[in-house]
Amino acid sequence: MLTRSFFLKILSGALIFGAWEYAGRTGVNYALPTFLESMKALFDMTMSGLIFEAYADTLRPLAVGVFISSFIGIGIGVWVGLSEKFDWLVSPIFIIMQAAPLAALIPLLIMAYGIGLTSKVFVVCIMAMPVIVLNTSVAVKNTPSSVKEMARSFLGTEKDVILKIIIPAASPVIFAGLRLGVSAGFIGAILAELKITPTGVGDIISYSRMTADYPSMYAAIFSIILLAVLFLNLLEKIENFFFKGNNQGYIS
Amino acid sequence: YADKIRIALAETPSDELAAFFVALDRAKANGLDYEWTAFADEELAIQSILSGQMDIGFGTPYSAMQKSKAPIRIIFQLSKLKFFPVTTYDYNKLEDLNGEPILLHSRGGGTDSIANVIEDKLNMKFGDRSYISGSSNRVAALLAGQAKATIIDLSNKNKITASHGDQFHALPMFDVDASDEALFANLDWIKSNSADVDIFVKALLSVYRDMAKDPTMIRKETNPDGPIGELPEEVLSELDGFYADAVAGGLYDINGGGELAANADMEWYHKAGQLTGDFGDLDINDFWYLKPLQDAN
Amino acid sequence: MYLFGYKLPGMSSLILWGLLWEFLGQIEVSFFLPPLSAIFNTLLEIYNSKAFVRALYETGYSFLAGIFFAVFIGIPTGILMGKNRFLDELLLPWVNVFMSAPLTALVPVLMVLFGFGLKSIIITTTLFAIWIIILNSRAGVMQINRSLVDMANSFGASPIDAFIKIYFWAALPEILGGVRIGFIRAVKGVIIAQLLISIVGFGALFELYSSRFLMTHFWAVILVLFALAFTLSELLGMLARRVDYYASKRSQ
Amino acid sequence: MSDQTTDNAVSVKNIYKNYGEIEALRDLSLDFPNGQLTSLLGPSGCGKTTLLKIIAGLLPATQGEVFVNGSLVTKPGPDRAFVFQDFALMPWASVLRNVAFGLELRGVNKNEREDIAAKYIKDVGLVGFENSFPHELSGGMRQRVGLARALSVDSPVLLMDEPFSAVDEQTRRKFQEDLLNLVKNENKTFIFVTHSIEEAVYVSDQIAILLPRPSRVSEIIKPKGFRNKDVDSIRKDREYLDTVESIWKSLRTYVE
Amino acid sequence: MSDQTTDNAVSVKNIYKNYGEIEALRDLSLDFPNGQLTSLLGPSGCGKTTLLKIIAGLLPATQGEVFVNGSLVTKPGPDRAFVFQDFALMPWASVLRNVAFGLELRGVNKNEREDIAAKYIKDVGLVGFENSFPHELSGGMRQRVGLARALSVDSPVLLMDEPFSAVDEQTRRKFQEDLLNLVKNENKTFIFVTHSIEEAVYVSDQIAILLPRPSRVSEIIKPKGFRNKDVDSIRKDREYLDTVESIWKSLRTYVE
Ligand SMILES: Nc1ncnc2c1ncn2[C@@H]1O[C@H](COP(=O)(O)OP(=O)(O)OP(=O)(O)O)[C@@H](O)[C@H]1O
Ligand SMILES: Nc1ncnc2c1ncn2[C@@H]1O[C@H](COP(=O)(O)OP(=O)(O)OP(=O)(O)O)[C@@H](O)[C@H]1O
Ligand SMILES: [Mg+2]
Ligand SMILES: [Mg+2]
Repeated sequence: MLTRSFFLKILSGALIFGAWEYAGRTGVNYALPTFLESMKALFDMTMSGLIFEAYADTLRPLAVGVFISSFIGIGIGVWVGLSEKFDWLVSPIFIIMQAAPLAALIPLLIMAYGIGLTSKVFVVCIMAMPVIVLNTSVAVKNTPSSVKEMARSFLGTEKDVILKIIIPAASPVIFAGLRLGVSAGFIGAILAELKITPTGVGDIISYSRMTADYPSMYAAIFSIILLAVLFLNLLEKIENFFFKGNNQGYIS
Repeated sequence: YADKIRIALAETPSDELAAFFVALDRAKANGLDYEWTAFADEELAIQSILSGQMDIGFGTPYSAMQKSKAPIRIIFQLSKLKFFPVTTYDYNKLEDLNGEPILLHSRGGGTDSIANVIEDKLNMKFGDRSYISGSSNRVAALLAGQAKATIIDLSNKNKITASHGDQFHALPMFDVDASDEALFANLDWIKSNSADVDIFVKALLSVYRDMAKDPTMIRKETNPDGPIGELPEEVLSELDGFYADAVAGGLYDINGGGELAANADMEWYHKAGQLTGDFGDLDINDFWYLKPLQDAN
Repeated sequence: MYLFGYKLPGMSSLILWGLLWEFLGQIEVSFFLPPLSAIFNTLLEIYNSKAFVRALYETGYSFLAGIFFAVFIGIPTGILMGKNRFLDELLLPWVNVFMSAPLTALVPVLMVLFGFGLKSIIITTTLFAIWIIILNSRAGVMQINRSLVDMANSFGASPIDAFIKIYFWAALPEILGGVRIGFIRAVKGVIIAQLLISIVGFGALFELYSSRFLMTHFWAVILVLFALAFTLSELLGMLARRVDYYASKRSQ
Repeated sequence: MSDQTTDNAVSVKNIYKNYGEIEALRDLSLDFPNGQLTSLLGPSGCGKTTLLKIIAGLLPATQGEVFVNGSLVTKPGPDRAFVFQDFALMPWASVLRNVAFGLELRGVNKNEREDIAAKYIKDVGLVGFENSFPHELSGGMRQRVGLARALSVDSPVLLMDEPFSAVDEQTRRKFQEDLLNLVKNENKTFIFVTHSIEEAVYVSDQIAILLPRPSRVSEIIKPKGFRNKDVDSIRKDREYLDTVESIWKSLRTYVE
Repeated sequence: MSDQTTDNAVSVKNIYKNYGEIEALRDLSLDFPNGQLTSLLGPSGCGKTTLLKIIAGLLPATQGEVFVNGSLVTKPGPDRAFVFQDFALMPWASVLRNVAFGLELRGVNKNEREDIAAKYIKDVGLVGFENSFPHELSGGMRQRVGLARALSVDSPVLLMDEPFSAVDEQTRRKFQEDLLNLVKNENKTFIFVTHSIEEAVYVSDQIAILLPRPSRVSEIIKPKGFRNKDVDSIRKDREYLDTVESIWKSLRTYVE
């Protein structure tokens, strides 16, 4: 029922935005603009084209980083899930990457890769990759063995088994990791813009915070969240499209 | 009986805050009860004052004061905007940087405003501005060859010219009297806690004056069990040098800024674009609350 | 991973990486990377200093509290979402929102709501860990064999029973995978929270050491954190291996 | 509904069941007399499992009602136990825990339920495998675990979905005997899905023959007397063979 | 090994198989003549599936060797196709894709393999369900998907693990006929696990009776002639019934 879920979304949205508006109006905090003020700022930015310019800058490292992390991340994750040796060797690296406070490493990155696109792509990858790798490897290890056996008996090559059995069977969990990875990538892109060189949306956020233009700051944050959510929904659509049978629906 | 006053620091306690903590200890001896919280950056400290979660903050909240219309006032200038253009030997004066890329702290921040004022005064224009927060990070970028010119603070300038004087030098700069860090609070709170504020301001003034005579008193008077005393030996051993440089470089105003600083600030931050509107319309009383300082002097 | 018939513990590959590090440190590739031995010396110097002990306590406390909430809210929420269409439709968009929101940007709002103290730090830690736990639990539940659910129902399982005895166990491999990654993320989360909200604990040490370029101190703290992340991850890994025997035997 | 007599342990009234486009059951009505064994025979995919699940209260009917001992079925109850076609074992639990699981859910304490489970494990011939896990068992052994679990809760009505499909003939015979003993001595009601006409004829009090999807009952046959005959000679018994043959013929006509 | 004659499509030599403590097969040897259908009959859990998987190259034997057409088996090969006891369908793939999967893995292009798959889907009576997913099918229908998949790759040797256990008698008869046609016209070799003595007697060229675990072959029976008899009257055929009975008797003695 598309209409019901749509209705629920609207309803819960209205509730949360209402609460935001209310909190903004009561003035508990000077730094919290109301929902409507923020939306107006967003509207202004859209009309002036500022937001598009900003995203033109932000999306580049984001897209490159997310693309790299998804493919390499799933690749490494599958490998880690399949090979005990490789697991032993590299998973500590990803655990470290996952746990490392990235902000502290940014100076190092700047030393190594300068202040341009490469560093930013790196930040996005460092953020996005570990969760993709770790989740993928768990899912791969848990692939039902009887289906794997079936594929082997029908002469599936190693590659067939991976591409046609393991990945589809693991896809629900891989996608859960992918979603987190992608959203971490969004965070990484903004972090890179805040910490390395302020460009794009990160620049709007930091500059408007500096100048206490809080509606613009929240508008920028809102827009990136919106974008991320849209992207994640797209990801879910892709998952459902490719692995429809995996979706048995809800239990109750 | 007053509650503990809650102080919002804009950075973690380190050598630059040693004098401040010495003053706090003196104030405590005079009956001021306090607790402090270190925030990630100035904006958060400002926000915490705006929202009333903290009492006294650390920073230069000019645009916040103008924009939010909250009754926030500065009561003491803690340090001046003493920043220095440091470049490779490719450049010998500020004008040489015309059209050249430069590395700054953050857009709209202190070094950015310095760059704006330099452009304004010398009628020039920097090239691309890149931003890396933290003077030490900019030094690292400089050393790594990622940039040729930047603006950094006094202690980092001294360090790099001492260690890599063959590669980098500081360009001559005009004097700046505007504030880098100042103490501010909500006006209502100041008025209702005037006794505490007075103790605090007096303690700060006394430390600044003693320090001007003998910079090593900071190290001597630092409480070994306090937040500064706990710093690693590597940092503590640099305290004397830091304060000697700072006093020599005029980083601290022994009168706590006051009207002089207020006017310098308004002019500076207006020029730098953080204060908007007509300069003639700016009113010192919208930004500073001078009474505690006047009383203390 | 086996070597000459001996089972190598999961973390032992770190020795290899450690040697590589020591080597890179000794040949001084960058002053950011001091030799591991120097870092250990520093660690021995500082580990019983007052500042370090306090930081350890503050960090440990917020960390444990943070993951406690992440686990005990995240797992049930994820299971319920996988099970109940209504809840899922209601919550999933918001899970996506929070997941993709740059947490850095949400922190100001948290501070407005919960103040600058420990509470906000704990909540931020929870926010870092909880989404992967929710999503993985949800993914795990959605692929449960329906017959098992029918079976439990046919024997009159109460909702609580079904929850504890079927859903939880059937999805356990995925849940554990999520918890493991959640824990690792929480290590990062607690530091970021300590850096963003009020600078305390290890966050403060980080800030101090990195801004002063005390690289051996800096890495010593990072090592402690990694050790924390590893220990937790290995403990959970051991648990996960105990369920491995059935993870891949689940028929669809 | 007051017109329910207690003669029928289970009574299915005008059940319809659609899965989206697919119409599985259409207007199916059937009574299951108390203390008797009723078999459902019908082509694969006709809706036998569906019907059983509706009776169990696991699946809502699109339309129609089911009564168990006179009361309307809306959800599973302790009066019915289910043997699943795909066994539905918990892969994380040992054979012992799997068998005891029904009792565990009914709150029987650990010692007691494990004693009961041990007895049924013995009955289905899995002694020695108490601590094995399902993936270490063969297909037939798994099926027997599911069977033992359903028997151990001692419900008056047993819904069995092809319970012997994976066990060997010998074991199957033994189970059939056990079943008949339960019918005779404990007055249990069985609803039994099978594909074996022979088995149906041998064990049933009545056999309901279902039509292909959308399914309803086409015929009810009441074989009798074979149960008391010698197990070994029955394979050649004329009357028995005739009954099997006639059912076979009638099934063939439906399935074109 | 040169002593392999091509008369035997598959030949199993002194196989042992232990699962940890459990000894499943002990010194089992058996030949499967080319173009014939051999049934394996034996108590549940005796190791039939294990043997089939070893022949398929899916499981290593603890000791012993298997030859297919004279060459040693070390891994699965295009000469063998497997019908799994637990169906082993891919839940994320439609019926059509599941059936075509064996061909997909052999690199047959999409149109062609879907045509072939469609033919076998029709053969197993699943027309109309091409785009359904496994969780939307009944047990017997799932089994038929697995069957169609194995048939569609057209291997000379078919390993079938209780392939008809979940389908109705009618369908089963049809499949048996189809099987026999394949044996006759296409000279395929079948290794067939079943629990139905009747089925084994009807379809087999030879029946190997396995002992309980640790298993080996106790007896080989070669029924003959029943295949050509009328399907309908065979149920009452004396000779047929005698053969069934004798196997039944001998099975009983082993299983005490
Ligand atoms: N979840 C489902 N979604 C859609 N269709 C379903 C679902 N479950 C069953 N069906 C359809 O309902 C019909 C009846 O299924 P059911 O499982 O009741 O058959 P059955 O008589 O038990 O068959 P079998 O003897 O093969 O087990 C089948 O055609 C099947 O495709
Ligand atoms: N993975 C395993 N681990 C341990 N034991 C196993 C495993 N697989 C099978 N076994 C044991 O090996 C024996 C033979 O199993 P197998 O599946 O080959 O039996 P089967 O003859 O196919 O039985 P059925 O007719 O019930 O399917 C059983 O006793 C079983 O417990
Ligand atoms: Mg069924
Ligand atoms: Mg088997």
